[in-house]
Amino acid sequence: MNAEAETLMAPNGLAASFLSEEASLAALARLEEANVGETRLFTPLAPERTPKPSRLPAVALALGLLGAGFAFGLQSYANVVAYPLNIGGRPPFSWPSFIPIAFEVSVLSAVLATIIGAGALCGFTRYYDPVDETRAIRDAMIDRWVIVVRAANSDALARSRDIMQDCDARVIEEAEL
Amino acid sequence: MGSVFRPAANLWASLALLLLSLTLVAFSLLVWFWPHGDAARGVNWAPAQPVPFSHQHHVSGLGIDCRYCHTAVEVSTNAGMPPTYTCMSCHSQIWTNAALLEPVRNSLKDDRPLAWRRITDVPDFVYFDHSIHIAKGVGCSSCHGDVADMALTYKAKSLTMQFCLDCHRDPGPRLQPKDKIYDTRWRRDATTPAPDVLLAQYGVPERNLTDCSICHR
Amino acid sequence: MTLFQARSTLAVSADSRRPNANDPIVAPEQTISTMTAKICAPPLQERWPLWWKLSLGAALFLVLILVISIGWLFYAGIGIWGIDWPVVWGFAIINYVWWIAIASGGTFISALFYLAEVEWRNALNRLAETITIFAAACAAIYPVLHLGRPWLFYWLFPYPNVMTLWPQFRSPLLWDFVAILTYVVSSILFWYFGLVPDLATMRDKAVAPHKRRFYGVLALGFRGSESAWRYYHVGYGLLAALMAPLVISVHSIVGLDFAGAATLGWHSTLFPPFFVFGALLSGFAAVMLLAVPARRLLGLEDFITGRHFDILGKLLLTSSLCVGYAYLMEAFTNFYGPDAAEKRLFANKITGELSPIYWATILFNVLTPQLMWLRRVRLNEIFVVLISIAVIVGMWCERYVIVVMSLRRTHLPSAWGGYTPTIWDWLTLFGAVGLFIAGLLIAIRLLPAISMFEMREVILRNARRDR
Amino acid sequence: MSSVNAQWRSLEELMQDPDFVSRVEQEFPMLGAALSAPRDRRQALTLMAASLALAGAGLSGCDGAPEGHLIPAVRMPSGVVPGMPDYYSSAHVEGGYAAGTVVKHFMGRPIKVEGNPFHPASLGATSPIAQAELLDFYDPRRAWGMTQANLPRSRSALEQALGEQRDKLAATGGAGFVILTGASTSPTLAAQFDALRKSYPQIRWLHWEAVGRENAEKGVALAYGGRFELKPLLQDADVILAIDSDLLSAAPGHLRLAREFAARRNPTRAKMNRLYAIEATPSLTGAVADERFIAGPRETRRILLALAAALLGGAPVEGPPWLDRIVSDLRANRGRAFIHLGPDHAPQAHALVLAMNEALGGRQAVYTLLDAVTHASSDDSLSLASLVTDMRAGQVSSLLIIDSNPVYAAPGALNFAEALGRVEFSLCLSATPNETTAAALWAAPMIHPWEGWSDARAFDGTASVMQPQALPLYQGVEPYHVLGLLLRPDPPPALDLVRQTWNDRLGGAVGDAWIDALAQGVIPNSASPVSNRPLRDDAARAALPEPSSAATILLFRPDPYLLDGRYADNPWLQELPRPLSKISWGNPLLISPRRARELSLANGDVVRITLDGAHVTTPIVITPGQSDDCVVALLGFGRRHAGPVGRNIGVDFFELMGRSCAAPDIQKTGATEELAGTQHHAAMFDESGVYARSGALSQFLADPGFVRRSDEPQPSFYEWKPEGPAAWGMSIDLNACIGCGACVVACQAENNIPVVGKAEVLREREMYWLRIDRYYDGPPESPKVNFQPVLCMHCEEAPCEPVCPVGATMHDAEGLNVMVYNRCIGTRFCSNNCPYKVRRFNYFDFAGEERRAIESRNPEVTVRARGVMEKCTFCLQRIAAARIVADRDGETASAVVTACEAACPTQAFTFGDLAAKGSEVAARRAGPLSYALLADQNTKPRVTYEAHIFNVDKPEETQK
Repeated sequence: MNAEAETLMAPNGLAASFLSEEASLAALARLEEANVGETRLFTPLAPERTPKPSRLPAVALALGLLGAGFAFGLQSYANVVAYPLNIGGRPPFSWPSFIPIAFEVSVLSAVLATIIGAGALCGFTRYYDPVDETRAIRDAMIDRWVIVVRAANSDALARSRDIMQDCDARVIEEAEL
Repeated sequence: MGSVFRPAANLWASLALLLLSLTLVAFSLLVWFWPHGDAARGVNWAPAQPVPFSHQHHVSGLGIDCRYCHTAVEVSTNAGMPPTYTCMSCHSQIWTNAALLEPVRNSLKDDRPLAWRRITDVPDFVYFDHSIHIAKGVGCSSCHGDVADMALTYKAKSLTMQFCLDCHRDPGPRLQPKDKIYDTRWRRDATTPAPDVLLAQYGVPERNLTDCSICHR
Repeated sequence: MTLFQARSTLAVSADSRRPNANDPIVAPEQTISTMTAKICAPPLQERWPLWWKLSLGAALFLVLILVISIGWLFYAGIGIWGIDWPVVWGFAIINYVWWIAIASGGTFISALFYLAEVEWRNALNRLAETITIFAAACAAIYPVLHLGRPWLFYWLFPYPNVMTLWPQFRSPLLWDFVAILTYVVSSILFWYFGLVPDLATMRDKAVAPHKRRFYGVLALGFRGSESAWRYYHVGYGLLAALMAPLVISVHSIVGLDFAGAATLGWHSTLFPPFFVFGALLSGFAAVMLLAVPARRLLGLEDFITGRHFDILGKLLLTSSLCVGYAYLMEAFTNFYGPDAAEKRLFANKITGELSPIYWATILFNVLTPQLMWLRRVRLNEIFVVLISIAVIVGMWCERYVIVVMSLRRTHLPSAWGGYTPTIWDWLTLFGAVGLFIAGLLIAIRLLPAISMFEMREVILRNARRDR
Repeated sequence: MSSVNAQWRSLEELMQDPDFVSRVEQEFPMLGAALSAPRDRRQALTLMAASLALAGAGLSGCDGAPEGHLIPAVRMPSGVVPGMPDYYSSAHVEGGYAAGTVVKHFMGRPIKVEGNPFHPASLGATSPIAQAELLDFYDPRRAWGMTQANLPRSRSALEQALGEQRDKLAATGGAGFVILTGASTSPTLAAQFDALRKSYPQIRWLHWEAVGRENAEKGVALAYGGRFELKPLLQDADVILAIDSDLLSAAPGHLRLAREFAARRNPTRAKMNRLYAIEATPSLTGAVADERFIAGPRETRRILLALAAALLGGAPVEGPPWLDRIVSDLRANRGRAFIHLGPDHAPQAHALVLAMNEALGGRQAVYTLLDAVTHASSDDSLSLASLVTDMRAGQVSSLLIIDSNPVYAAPGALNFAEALGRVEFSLCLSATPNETTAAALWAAPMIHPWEGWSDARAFDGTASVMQPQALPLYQGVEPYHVLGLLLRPDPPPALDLVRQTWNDRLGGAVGDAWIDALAQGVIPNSASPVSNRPLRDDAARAALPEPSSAATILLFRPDPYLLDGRYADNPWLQELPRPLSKISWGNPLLISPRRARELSLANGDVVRITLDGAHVTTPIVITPGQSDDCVVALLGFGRRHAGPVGRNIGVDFFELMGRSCAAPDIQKTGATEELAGTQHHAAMFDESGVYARSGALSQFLADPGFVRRSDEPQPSFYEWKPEGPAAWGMSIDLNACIGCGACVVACQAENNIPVVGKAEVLREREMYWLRIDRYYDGPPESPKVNFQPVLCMHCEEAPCEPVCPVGATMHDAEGLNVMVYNRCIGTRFCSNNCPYKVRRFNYFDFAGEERRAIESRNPEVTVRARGVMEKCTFCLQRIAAARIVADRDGETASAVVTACEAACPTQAFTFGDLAAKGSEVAARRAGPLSYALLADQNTKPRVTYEAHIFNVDKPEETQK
């Protein structure tokens, strides 16, 4: 960030990196109770604390069943309605032989649903975020736990800086968010 | 240092995703619908012929029956193309020195056959028999269109497998009364007997007309 | 750096790095920082040593051969292969089944053991999944090459057409087509999804702008925010839960390609599980085989340790016992069953002119792996490599026995025939091997060889346990 | 039509080109290299195509019209309906004897040969060779020109040269002028010879066949003192003894004889006759015999003497133990017993056998004597040997060779080529260039029999007029024209000569009689009269010549399909597997299992046979059921100067002919050669019972259904009912099948089945839709043989169908297992899943590479592309035609006859509608002998077999 930018707009946020998850969580807790503003935590691995239940599995299941139904329906339609042919004397509606494809298609659609769903929820393709401008964030995916605070006001900004220091943050830097 | 990407990157990414999904949709629609269109099948295609023969003039104008030239249509797989001799049976009397007919006269003179461009064709692995269709009440126009109205003969139907099957699956409504088989202008109207009546009349066989072996050998 | 160390260690003090039974899953001195640094180093390296360049060159040469033989195949027709009458299936099918089985290893390790929440798997799943996608890619080539009129393969898709025709959904080949499609697509997505956090790490580790941008694009803007992690976690677990049954079904269906036919030697309900066993065996063998050089050449001794070899060895042994059971049952059902022709065929398998291939199968797939009972063998990299190779060759022989030897002896003696592969058969086989190796080499050149974010979990968990 | 026009034009253009012939010649030297290359035949056929291109742009351009054009005729020939076939009668002549045929045309192009039901020697059946005649007609190698000393000359030059000969003849009265031609029954030709003799008393002619029947003829002469024809009447023969006999495969009228024989073979339909065979090497006759005994030449002589002693009286001669049973059987069936001796035995032996037949009192009942049908040479003293002596002595100044190839087919000892060099004027007429045309001074292309008028007589004398099937494709000259030129400068056209011959019978002008004769293909009651000439007393007294005392005797037999090599250029006949060895594209030396063991030889080992200094090297094939006293050489291969197809294929054994009867020296060379066999497994023993089922008559009488006892009915998930108006099915009578292979070639011709060539046969990729499986049963030394034609079984629950991922094969309503070629993507799963392995795959573009004149293909059948599976369709095109006629004209469908059924001389095939009332096929299916192949597979095949019953009391008796 160059000097002009510095002077142009006052920094309204803080990014601080911690050495351990415990430290970061402690800091986070205090920040929240101090209610300094919106806080975000960035971690190099999935956080330990148990994730809240998600609707994603339900969606995947639904699409899986949908895919299965579609596949089975298509096969039945093709053999019974569209062009019934005498294949080795087998009945047109040979449902047992329709099952494998139905299963595979259901798995495929469930997988696609999961990827798209999870991708969307994880914010994939969100290539730019203001926090990227901070130096600290660049360690988040390596070995640091990074907390980013969007302070409500300059006073909150100051308070959060203190909290961070107490929780022995390694790096504390200001940022516009 | 700063961020890897500019803020605009998010917009570009979304656009890229959008474009990708759109192309996918467009492609599938193309695969689905294009082959069914006339363009893909060269419908209305009317190539230049050695002689610009007009069915309109000969059939509508002079009222010559299809069978006068296409002699074999009732007895053979082929309808039969008229030998030069047939043309000359009239044109030795009339239009005897019309420039248009030069190729015909030469053909007879040098004993070289005329080479007409084929317009209505099915692949070699399809075995179509004219006689049985005529015998069972399928009129010329069903596949050749309103030839009597063609100044220059053009391809009137798609002749896809689907086209054949549409009729083989449900011949009734497409059958024509015996006396109208060669009338390419014929349309179903109030006076036309009901499909099942015609089916019975022609005794369209109970055999399964959608069997592959009906057309493919 | 690492690479050059790795090379020197190979030369000088291999002992310190020799696998040991009571190795921890990851060396205690490793912290998440050192680990990340070590794993990220090779891909970010500017210049790679000679061994990599040479082997890539060799692999690409094989790929060239593959391209040429495919070109000639399409031009001249599949008559250039050794297939004849009645042996109308040959190398294409053998190789296909062989590759798809090798591919399975990755999915088993990364999906099944993820669900089982075993720690050691975190060091191997990246390698295993990479093996999976390239092996699956090789496998996917053959069904198309196998066709008499390959340019019409799209007729296997159910798409609306002017012939108003649909695929014949009763055919196991069609099931197989769909299964492979699903498997390849899902494997690639699973692999990539698992890569995203590490790509983010690479992006942030990288210094050169073009590398940051390269990994940045691939990382899809993942920055490890808490919410992102949460959904990522759910998604990954879900994928794992889908992949596990998928891989089982894929190999059952490959088995049905044969069992679904009335052909002698194929028509057996044993086949689906039999093929899953075979897939396990060759899958584990492949992972084990490649774990050794990866560990040595990329200096991953701290992460792929004796424990891993110990466990993999036991797995290999188990699956080889399963396969052995299948062989036993095949023999039993043949002689217990009523079909004289089946008996005649099996007798020919074990005593006929091609019986060496059958016995090679038994030797490589059942007997050799028994050495894994010995811990010393499990921990000896030389043995591990040799046994894995033996198994992989043995599995190829098994497919040769199933495909060729069964078709040679059909119901009617008058239709019995022989089979002699041509040079083109062999070239298409080796060419694909080149494709596989080239893929792996390029992958390790660009991507972290070990899933770092999952490694971090292990390291931290260990750290906590120590405290 | 137009393309045919184009062809003539381009040909005439070519003929102007002086070095055209040498260009054609150049095509062939390349062949040696081509043939040794891996994909040899494929290249060979391409070369053939190259010469084809030389022969006429029309052919290589194939469909004649530019793509996507309609080319109507300028004047439509009357009677030709575009798109519908026409049929014209003709005849196939073999060794002079005619068998009537009907040629099927499309738009004036011959596409298929059928038998002529009105003709006594055909009865509607054809031999494989007659079917293959089609390819000879279209053979591009017929496009060559007159040559003098192998340099191209014009037609007028030849006529001038013949004019000089005419003057010479007039001067010399014919002295020193010899005409050499094959055996002939043509009255018109005879008339022309007589005319020549009238003008030039000294002129001589010789009817000579490389593999002829003069032994039999001389034998008859010995026995009855005159030229007569022996006509067996097998339908009334209860006991037949065949000694080294070719009764069912090559004897005059063999098609009819096979029919009569087979009519008495199925115990469910007739009282079985009994056939004993005594032979040195297995023949078709021996293969179908109830009891077959192996005897080498020496032993056979002793057997003949013993038989004679037993039947004609005289000092008893010690014969083999089993002979007594035969003798008593013959005696017991006096008047209904018949003995037939093969053409390789000496005249005296034939005379002896004729005497025995008289003694058995079967004359008029089981055989009759007719006035001779074939023509005699100008004088009895004249033989090929004497001719060659005369040629050497310079007593032959002019030699006219018509349709004969002595330079190749004369016994090597005679060295005919060298003698030919001594002849001042020699002219050889031949359809295609061959060894003799190359050696003769003058050579001229002869028209194909389908291109001109002629006539020929059947084995019983019934005459047929052979009409042209097409205008000459190439510049052939008619033999009649050449002979005519020897009489006068402006000879009458052949049509007039033929008319003249039949003037009195049919009337000179074109009348109904003439038309009918052409339409029917036979001239009513023209058979030769039955002779009452009594047996000469000394018939039986002639001493039988001592056969060689050598340990191993080298026997010569004609190849069943190439005969004396005249068909070596015919790909269909080259590739057709030989009935017993199942080997195509070659003639390995036949050797008995024990001999092979002694010489430690395996199939394909190459040996060097030396006889009087002459030697050949040849691979061997071990032949179960052959005598240890002999090795057998098949003639007709190893053509040095043939087309791309036949040249250098196999070994020329004529080289060793006519040498002393010393034992040939057989040395293993250590080399081996792959034999292009189509049945790849080592001969199967004792397994065949399951597949080609057989049993003894006694078993049948005790328990008619015994062959089926083993198959218990199988339950099925699916009960499939044919909903269509017809339910097509076929029943194959294994009692009738003699394995001749006519059905295979007929199928090939009808269904455009490509030839794949030796290299691909070696790769096991032959394309036959219908194959004849040969099973051996019993000890290798003397096994029982079972033939079994196998084609698509059209299973009601076809295993091939459910496994096809694109539904390229499925059932139609009439129960046909249909294959839609254009839907096939070539996964080949159907073939895996077919228990009968009747599906064939186009590994290469076989049909395309064949480059066979497209005019010769059947336009009613799709020509299959590369990468496509194909198989028998029950001749769907014929079914469809009948179906359309029935639906269109409201008649009931005329009986559909498949190509194999039509060609089969013994009516082993019965095809028809199982649902129809009183259908023959349904009846046969219901018969006690009927069984399904691989019934345990429960595929419900629409093809069933009738088990093979041997007329013996104990099953093992058939194995001697």
